[in-house]
Amino acid sequence: MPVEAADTLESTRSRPGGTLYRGREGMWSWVLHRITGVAIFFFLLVHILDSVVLGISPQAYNAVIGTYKNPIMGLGETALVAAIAFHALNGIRIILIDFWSKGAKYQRIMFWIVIVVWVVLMLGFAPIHLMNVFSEGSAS
Amino acid sequence: MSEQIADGAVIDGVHYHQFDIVIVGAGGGGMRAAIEAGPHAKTAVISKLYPTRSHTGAAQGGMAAALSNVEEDNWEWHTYDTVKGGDYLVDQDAAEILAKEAIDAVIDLENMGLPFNRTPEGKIDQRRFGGHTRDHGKAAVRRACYAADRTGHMILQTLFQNCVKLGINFFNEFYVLDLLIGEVDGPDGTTQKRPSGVVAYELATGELHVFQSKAVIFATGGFGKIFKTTSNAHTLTGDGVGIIWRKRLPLEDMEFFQFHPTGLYGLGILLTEGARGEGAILRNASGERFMERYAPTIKDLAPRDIVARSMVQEVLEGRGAGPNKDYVYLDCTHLGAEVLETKLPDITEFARTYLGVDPVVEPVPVMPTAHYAMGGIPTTNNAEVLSDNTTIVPGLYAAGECACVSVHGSNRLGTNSLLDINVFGKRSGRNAVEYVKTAEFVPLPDNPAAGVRDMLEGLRTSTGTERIAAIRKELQEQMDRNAQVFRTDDTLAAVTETIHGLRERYRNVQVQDKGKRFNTDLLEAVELGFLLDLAEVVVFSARNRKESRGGHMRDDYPKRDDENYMKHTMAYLTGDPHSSNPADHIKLDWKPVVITRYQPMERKY
Amino acid sequence: MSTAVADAPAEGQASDAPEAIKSFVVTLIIRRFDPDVDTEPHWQDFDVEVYPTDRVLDALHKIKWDQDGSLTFRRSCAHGVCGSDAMRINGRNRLACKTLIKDLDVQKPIYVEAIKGLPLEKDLVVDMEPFFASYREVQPFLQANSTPPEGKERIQSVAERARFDDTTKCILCAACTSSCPVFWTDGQYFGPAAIVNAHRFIFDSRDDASQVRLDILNDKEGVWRCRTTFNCTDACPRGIQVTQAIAEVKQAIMRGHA
Amino acid sequence: MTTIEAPRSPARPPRSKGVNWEKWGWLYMRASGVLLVVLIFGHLIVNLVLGEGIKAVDFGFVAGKWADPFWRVWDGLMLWLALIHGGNGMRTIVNDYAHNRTINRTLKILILAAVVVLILLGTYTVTFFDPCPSGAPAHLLPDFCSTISK
Ligand SMILES: Cc1cc2nc3c(=O)[nH]c(=O)nc-3n(C[C@H](O)[C@H](O)[C@H](O)COP(=O)(O)OP(=O)(O)OC[C@H]3O[C@@H](n4cnc5c(N)ncnc54)[C@H](O)[C@@H]3O)c2cc1C
Ligand code: HEM
Ligand code: SF4
Ligand code: F3S
Ligand code: FES
Repeated sequence: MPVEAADTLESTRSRPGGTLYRGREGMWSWVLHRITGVAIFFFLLVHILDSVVLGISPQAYNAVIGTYKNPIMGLGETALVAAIAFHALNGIRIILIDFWSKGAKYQRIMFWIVIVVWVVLMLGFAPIHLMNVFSEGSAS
Repeated sequence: MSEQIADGAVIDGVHYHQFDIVIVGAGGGGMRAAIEAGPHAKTAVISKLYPTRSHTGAAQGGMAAALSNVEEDNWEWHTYDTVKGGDYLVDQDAAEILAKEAIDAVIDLENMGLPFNRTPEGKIDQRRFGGHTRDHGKAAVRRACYAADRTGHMILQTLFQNCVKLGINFFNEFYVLDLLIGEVDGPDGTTQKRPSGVVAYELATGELHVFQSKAVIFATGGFGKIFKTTSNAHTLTGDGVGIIWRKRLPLEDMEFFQFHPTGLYGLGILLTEGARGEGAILRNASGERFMERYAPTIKDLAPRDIVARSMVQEVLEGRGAGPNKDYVYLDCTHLGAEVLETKLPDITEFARTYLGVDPVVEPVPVMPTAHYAMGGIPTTNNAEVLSDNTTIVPGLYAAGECACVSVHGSNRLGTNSLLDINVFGKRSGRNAVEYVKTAEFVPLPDNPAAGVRDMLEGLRTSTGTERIAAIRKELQEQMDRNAQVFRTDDTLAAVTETIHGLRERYRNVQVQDKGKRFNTDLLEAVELGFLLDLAEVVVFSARNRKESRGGHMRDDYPKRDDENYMKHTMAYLTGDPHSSNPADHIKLDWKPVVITRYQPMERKY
Repeated sequence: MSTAVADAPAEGQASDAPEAIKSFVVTLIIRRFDPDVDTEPHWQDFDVEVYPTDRVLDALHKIKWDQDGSLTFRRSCAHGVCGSDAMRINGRNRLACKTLIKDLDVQKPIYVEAIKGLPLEKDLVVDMEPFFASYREVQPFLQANSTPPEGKERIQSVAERARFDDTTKCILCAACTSSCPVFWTDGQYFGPAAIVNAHRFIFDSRDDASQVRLDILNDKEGVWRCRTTFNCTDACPRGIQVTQAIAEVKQAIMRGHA
Repeated sequence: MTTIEAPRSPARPPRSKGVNWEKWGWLYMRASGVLLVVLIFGHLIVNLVLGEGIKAVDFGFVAGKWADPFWRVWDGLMLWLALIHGGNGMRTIVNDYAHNRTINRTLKILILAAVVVLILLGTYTVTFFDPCPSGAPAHLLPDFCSTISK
């Protein structure tokens, strides 16, 4: 082929060291699983600590749990439930991959099922929860 | 003369190693030898590729052995087919060994773990292949043992696995560039040539290594890259054969190169003959099964030279398919998806990937592709390298495609090469072990790596302007045009001129990469040197053989001429290798063919 | 029929191809590294004229042969059977010789870089030794206690042979192992390729050392590190169901036998 | 990541004998995962979805629940399973990314400490929880306290 058709561009633009690996469903589900797992873990630490306050006194506990009722925390809680829901559903997917002989074959479909079920769950949960949080407080 | 240099020493930047046996090449031939040699002698395998990258892994169809697992067969029929397939230029004693030891060779591989396809009874399954017949040509026979269409892959993997098991010493991505030969006192006061080792270039570091050894086995594979359209890997540049040539040892039957009928059109990627073994059919543009006209009895399963020639004939006579009428079809559609997916999965995928053609529903465009070098380093039946028609070089062995035993004569039968590398690979290893039991190290010459260093430094620091790729491309295109399936004195003369010109240009070749580490540019320059040398020998030998036989088809001499040419060509490098006229530095001689049982007859299929 | 595709030229045919076939220019952006001069890899652009049916390997060859001879990569067979040229093309591990230009988005530049997780040696070449070291550790060779009848094969039924067929296809290209996020983290994980090659023998009815291999893989760096991310399966040029094979090995370890 | 990946350490450290934590850990993650799905979703539904959701949660609510040993066992199980599951998960992640030996060790000790402390505290709370602590304002307590205290 004609050599002149292809001359080298010497420009060395600044680019990241390496490209991001473009994995597919399997990889991204794992990334999400990991992130949600860590998030839940840290939340759990806090959550157990606040339950421990139950043993101290009702007033103290109510003060702590009261913060959960503030709208910002409400949003945070929605996110947390979203994380738990994804982690749980994808956890089931992982378990099926591990123990069901056809699991690996259907892992991609299962990922999308996880997403769909997750969306449905969240559509069911989020409005109820947010309504509760944002409605003018009846309880306490 | 330097005395023994300790193993592991580094002198002037050159690393020294000492082994009883050094095997050059880690394809099927080299590793089969290593398995024999490793447990009994201190052995090193030096390979320019990681062993599993060797081109044995590309072999598809099968490995012949008269196991009689599915129908009656015996090794004598196999011998006959091999002799007849090779157009009677086969050394029949060697063919007999090949066919007899085939059975053990296959069983050895199975015992080593090779996952052959199985019959319903659990035995090794066998399939039909071109030129393999029952009872001296009566009908096609199922003789090829196979593992889907990845037989070579399985052989290469199995051999490598067993080398791992045995803890063989591999020197991977070490490029052997020189064979060291010393003179020692022979038995009756004569002096004798014997190998003292090899010099290798380590690709990763750019450093040189001298391997001193008592025995050297060459198993460096073929040199299909002298052609453009080829089933061979980019790395099959004939370095081993080239080294032997430059050492002024002879090469045998270099004019015989096999063109495999079914290469993917335009690409040369192989579609195994096993496809036709399973029932696929060649058709021309009008859909005619043209092989019926050329080989009425076994049709599409005629030997490769005949099929390839018939295909080119069809195209030349205007019956080719496609816009340029320059290919024919391999029709597998009637085999059904099941057979294609289970028995021929890889080639089905090749057609889909590279041509976008699905063999399940449409025929695949194919044309002959340069495939296999029948010629090479002449050896005895014990794989010992010959320095003339009868004298061996003690301690020097060759096996596999680089060698010429000659079991393939002027045309190799399909499945006989995987067999060849196993049978003669094993023999080379065995014999080398026997040899080193009593042999002494031959002293290394002074400064053993100097020659290689000069060559490499010359190339690396050259201020030349000629592109490696341009020279190589020109060579390959002209070889395809003038020295392929059909040859005449005119075309051969033309390509002789071309090669001469290219050799001149090569002296002025440019290496752009000046670095030391992983300098593949330098490597390609060296490889090109070997390609040019070998192409010259091929063409020179071809011009000299004024007859048509097997893979060598002379349009100007279309008949086989047993009277004058029933003999092997032996080519010697003499005088100044750089002289312009090949006749000034190549001397041709003849070597008789060993005929035991089968007198030459006309070949009909 | 097939002609539309078949008449597109292949490697090297460009010069004498009829005008009808359209070539076009693509930009390859290659991550380069020369150990003799560079301390860090950097990206370099090359414009190459290609045909849609060209492979990425052809494009790399055109660069090496016509533009910059120092571009370094491994290749041999050029049709996906030798395993030399695994590299990261547009962010995914593939064989350069099995990736056709037309299957990539040619409107955008094509990013090519070395596989990840193995020590970079030069341009697209990595040190394969750690990869083969893991391979060797799983004892990838037949260990049979029984001796077959002299001069005969071992009997194996068609079904037994089929049991491990998938994993016999491995060409040790390392596309899988170097796409595995767990392997990237510290390179200590055995990696999918080693497990695939263990699987090949664990489920071979002729082999008697399955237990040994299961023990080896029942290790801190063994199968349990696999997080089923499926990058390996997606990357394997031989279409091996790698994650499935790993799952089968895990099951075998739990069961206590193959 | 611009640096060149470091070579793999040449020799694998000898395999430790004894209990295979990786295998049992792996199995535990799955077994606990299945149970946690039930426990956590049950927990979430009761606490956040039914009735007035989070707004209803207060001392009285929890105390009311824990009056029934069923919910004590439920929450106790959840506590153990989730903490060990999460702790083991975190350990895996630390092993993946913390290559420095001391950092790796430290982080794992921190995780272990957190898990152990919380399990102890949490277990103590569910087990010895007194729904009707004396001296607390009655309106904060569940209704049944009034019946008991009389
Ligand atoms: C596509 C294809 C399909 C085939 N199908 C069949 C078939 O179905 N049946 C059959 O019987 N035959 C078949 N053949 C032929 C057969 O596969 C080969 O002839 C045979 O495998 C050659 O083996 P080898 O060991 O001689 O060489 P190779 O496998 O080519 O190995 C050569 C070795 O030498 C090394 N080497 C070369 N030069 C040097 C050097 N200078 N320094 C160090 N190392 C070096 C290389 O690294 C390599 O390891 C096929 C061939 C091709 C190309
Ligand atoms: C709701 C039910 C849950 C299910 C079904 C579930 C399932 C799983 C599974 C199967 C794994 C193993 C993943 C793997 O080996 O690749 C896992 C990992 C993990 N889980 Fe859960 N889990 C659940 C709840 C939780 C909770 C409550 C926490 C927090 C405390 C948590 C934190 C983690 C963490 C940190 C990991 C490690 C992630 C990784 O290694 O990538 N999980 N989970
Ligand atoms: S399993 Fe597939 S990707 Fe991995 S090394 Fe083998 S062939 Fe390559
Ligand atoms: S990419 Fe790695 S995590 Fe498992 S599924 Fe493959 S080995
Ligand atoms: S060059 Fe052989 S696999 Fe790509």
